[in-house]
Amino acid sequence: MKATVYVTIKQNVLDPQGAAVQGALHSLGFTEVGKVRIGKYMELELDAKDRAEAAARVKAMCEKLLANPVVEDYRFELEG
Amino acid sequence: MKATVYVTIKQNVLDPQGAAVQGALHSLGFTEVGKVRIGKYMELELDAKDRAEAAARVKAMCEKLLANPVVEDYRFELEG
Amino acid sequence: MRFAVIVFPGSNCDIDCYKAVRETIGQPVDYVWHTATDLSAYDAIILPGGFSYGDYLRCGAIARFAPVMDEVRRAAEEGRYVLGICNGFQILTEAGLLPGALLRNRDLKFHCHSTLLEVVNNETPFTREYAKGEIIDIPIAHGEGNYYCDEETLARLEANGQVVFRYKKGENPNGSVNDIAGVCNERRNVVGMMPHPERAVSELLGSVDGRRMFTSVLSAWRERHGAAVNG
Amino acid sequence: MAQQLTAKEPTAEQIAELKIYREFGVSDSEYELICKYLGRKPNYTEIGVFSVMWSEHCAYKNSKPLLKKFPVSGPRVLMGPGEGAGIVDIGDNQAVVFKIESHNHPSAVEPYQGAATGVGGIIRDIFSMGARPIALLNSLRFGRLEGNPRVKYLFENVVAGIAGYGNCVGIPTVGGEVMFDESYEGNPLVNAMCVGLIDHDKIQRGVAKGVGNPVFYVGPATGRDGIHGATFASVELTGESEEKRSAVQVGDPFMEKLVMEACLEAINAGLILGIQDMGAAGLTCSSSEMAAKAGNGLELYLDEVPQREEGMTPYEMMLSESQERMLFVIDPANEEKVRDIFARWGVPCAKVGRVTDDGRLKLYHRGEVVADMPVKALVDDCPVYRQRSEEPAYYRAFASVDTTAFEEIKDLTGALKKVLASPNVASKEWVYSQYDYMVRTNTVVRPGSDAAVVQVPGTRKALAMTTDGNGRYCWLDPEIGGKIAVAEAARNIVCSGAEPLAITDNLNFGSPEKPEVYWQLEKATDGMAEACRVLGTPVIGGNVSLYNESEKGAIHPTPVIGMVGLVTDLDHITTQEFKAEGDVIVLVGETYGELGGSELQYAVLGKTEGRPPKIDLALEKRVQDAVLEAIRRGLVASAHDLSEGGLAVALAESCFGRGLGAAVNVETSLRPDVALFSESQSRILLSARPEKADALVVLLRERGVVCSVLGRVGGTDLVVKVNGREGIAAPVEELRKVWKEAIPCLLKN
Ligand SMILES: Nc1ncnc2c1ncn2[C@@H]1O[C@H](COP(=O)(O)OP(=O)(O)O)[C@@H](O)[C@H]1O
Ligand SMILES: [Mg+2]
Repeated sequence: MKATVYVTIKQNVLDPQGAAVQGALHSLGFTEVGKVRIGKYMELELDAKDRAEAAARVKAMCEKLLANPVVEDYRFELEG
Repeated sequence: MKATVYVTIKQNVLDPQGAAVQGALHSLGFTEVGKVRIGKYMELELDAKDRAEAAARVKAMCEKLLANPVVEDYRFELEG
Repeated sequence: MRFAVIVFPGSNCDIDCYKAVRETIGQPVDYVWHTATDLSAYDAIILPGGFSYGDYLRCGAIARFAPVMDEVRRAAEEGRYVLGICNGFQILTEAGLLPGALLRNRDLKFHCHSTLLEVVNNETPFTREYAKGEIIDIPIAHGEGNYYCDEETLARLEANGQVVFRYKKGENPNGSVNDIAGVCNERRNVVGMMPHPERAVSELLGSVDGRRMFTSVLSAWRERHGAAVNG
Repeated sequence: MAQQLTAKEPTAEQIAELKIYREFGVSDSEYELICKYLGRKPNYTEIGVFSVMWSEHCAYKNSKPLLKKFPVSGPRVLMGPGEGAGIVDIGDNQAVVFKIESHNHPSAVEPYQGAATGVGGIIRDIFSMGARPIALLNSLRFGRLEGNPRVKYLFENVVAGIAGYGNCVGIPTVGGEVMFDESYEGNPLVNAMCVGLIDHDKIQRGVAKGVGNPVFYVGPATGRDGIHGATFASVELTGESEEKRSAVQVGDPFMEKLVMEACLEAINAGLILGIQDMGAAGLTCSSSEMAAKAGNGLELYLDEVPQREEGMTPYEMMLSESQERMLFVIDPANEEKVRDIFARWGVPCAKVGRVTDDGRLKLYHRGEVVADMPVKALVDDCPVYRQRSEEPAYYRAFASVDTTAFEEIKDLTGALKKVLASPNVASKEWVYSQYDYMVRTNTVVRPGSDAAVVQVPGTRKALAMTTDGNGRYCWLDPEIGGKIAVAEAARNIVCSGAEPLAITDNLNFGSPEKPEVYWQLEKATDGMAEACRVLGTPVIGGNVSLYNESEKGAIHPTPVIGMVGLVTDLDHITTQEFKAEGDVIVLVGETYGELGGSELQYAVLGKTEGRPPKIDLALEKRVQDAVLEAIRRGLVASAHDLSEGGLAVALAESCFGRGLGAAVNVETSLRPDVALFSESQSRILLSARPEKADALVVLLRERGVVCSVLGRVGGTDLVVKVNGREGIAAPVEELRKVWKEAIPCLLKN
């Protein structure tokens, strides 16, 4: 099975990286770009059979390690 | 319009972050986790009407700035 | 011989490079702002360490688009000397002036300490006063110094003698391929390295092994411009 | 007064009736006072502003009477407490500026960002004085590392946050300390210190000078982050704190670097009349303090405040603690020039207000006055509390403990290894190798010695700096602990070849509303004040962090001392490691059977009890003066103060630097284990070239200081005999390995 995890910075938390990329895109002439938010994207190969159980495990991984709940949100998809 | 860009480290490039996360997951008891690859996930708000044109522009952004072709691959989606 | 130290927003070793040039070889040196569009007055250009644009997105990814970079490219093409140290090295790879890329350190941590380097190629303008195979003591301070290039490129670099410095065997601090610490272009006038020679220019700082990078380039320049030239 | 803008905000009447002010930490009697100063009931914005200005963090309402005890002046002090940072003269029209600040509670919730923004805040305190920051230090406390994943997580991320911020701004982090003890579990301490250099004529103050002058805001836009951080710092951490996550701010060190360079450029061009950073309580604190110091008023036009989010209310804008922002006042004639400088650095800059003469802080929003408060009431009129003080029972009980009454430890080499492997004593290289301690190429003594030394560019002078504080000693006896903290800092400074100048301090304590905690505060500050007086190191600034509590109770009382000393000539710089074979090893000071609060007690016997080592400050001063004189006369090859782990550890650490061994014999009437691990104060381990050893001993004795020749540097083993009988014997490399690998090893498992 494969899990794809998306970790994004919470809406009202400052994203300096996103701001810097937005600035760079503007100065390159991509002035149509508004807000940019940068997060993480992870692909995990899983040795699992049961989908529901895998989902519970991945959720636990996100909460324990993959996302920092103080400043980040996460969501994930399971495949295969 | 909104563009979502995914930037991942190329398959044959060693990904130190992915390896570290895999190790950490294992030591937390998530031993079912195989390979982990970590990339970036970016959300760009776009002030654009024409979808095809927007796609061309985002492609250009990726090639110029958002991804480093030496070590990274990218793909993106448009929405709205 | 005239030196330029390029200042990007977020550069923080600019002063150190400036001081090192003044103190080791006493040549004229200017800070040049990232928006400059003319570097024709300079014989050597140093891209200093630091965190240009916060190193956001990727190290050097945003800085490579600074207006001054067109001029750095031109200088490189004209055979003038370009040295990128740490963040400067990262910028040169992002700009395509040097091959490869710099990934996060293998253990994902920033490392600041002395390292021992092997001088692999002493036939660049920046290394001609070192002996081939000499071990020198130059500090590092980086979080993303893990040099990577694909196998083909690596083979070419090794075959062409483009590997300038290697971390001493067994002491690779960041996981770089073939222990690479610094590389040059084919023409050898552009050198990039993660270690900081400008931090190893006096006994007080703990090492003088970086001085010869600066004396080397001065002697290279003098040779090229005829021994009569003073500057 | 204009009515509130959003339906969600309660009215002034509701605030009164429902006692909503209590949620802001404002007591009933304080609320009454606020109504009196306003002549009416405060609205939501006003109660918010008052609550942060009257929090412990901003108003020192519980600690003011204690701080009054500190000596704050001296011949070299150019500016004492009260401004962003204190300033001390170092000659040649130059001065050193320094300050320490805590970020304990934010770091407990979000260690990386909490620590990072702590560093950012202290840097702004320094450059807002007009000084160029030249070095950073920190002082950290965590729970026990062993088998505690949360502690490891906090430790790793705090260190990464400090590194991430300081490295990016490009200010070397040159020193600090880290200690681990159960009492900090759940409430770690993260204190950051910054040191800067300034020319006398460039000193800035945070004053809103000149009625009619414009007030400028620089830095990134204000967001909803960190609202109520100051209040958050003034309450106990509870399980709920995890939920108070809106109080967490994210740092942008890149922006800080730009703001710093732009501000310093504007200051050096003489364009700024008064400047202050927006730290705790953001716009509220900076605007009202600047107005108060000038005896003026201030108007703010909140619509002009750069905003990161839509629909922000006056309350949110005033209380936001978004980072990297500064407030300053200029002469209107210079507006163009100032705007140019900030534009060149790419830093947003907005005119947000005006200096007035009515002594009021008035806020305008969407064409209406939304708050109108007397500045003096905000800044100066917060009530001050003298809390009830009570000697704790544990303290009384410990009076009868004999700290040497334990079964004799025969395996002294084994005990040394245990102590060296204790994370309190073990090498902190894992920590400081993540800090760029070399950037700007002035760091002449790197982390790893008693104090770091940073050269003053272009001169033969240098500054030595250190942070010190031992919570165990302070818990056992806060008065003695307070003295020792100052004395140890000074000893570290002297050992590096510098003359102690002054201190900044961070009082990290539990809740002052607990009588035993208040007693600790009183006693610790008594001890610190006396030590500062005797050692001639005035307190030029500091910070108070109270309410450091977790479910398990208060932390150990932990005053942290940040001290800076002056090296008058680079030749005096001295480090702790033995330098050469054959050098003579001399111990300065006397050893008693004092193991209360020692590392041996903690790491080997597994307890902390009794009384800490005693300290005679006059003797301490004599020892320090004599050793500094010896160093300046060129008689000393290495100097290392004895602290945690006593003589045994000091000897081992002195061997580690160059891998040189030593053979010594200790003559003592104490039991060998007690003699080697006692933590008696006022002791320093010196080594000297053989031809200088006699002169060294003569000088020390002439100065009335006891010393004994212990042996010689040499070989590859550390061999310590006690009264001629073998005590410790081990290869230096073996000991070094234990010491060096302890922390990385603990983190791995
Ligand atoms: N948090 C830290 N940051 C930087 N350096 C540190 C830190 N903790 C310890 N160090 C360095 O490690 C060395 C040893 O620290 P410590 O054992 O506390 O020394 P001492 O007991 O002499 O004060 C010092 O040079 C100190 O500056
Ligand atoms: Mg010490």
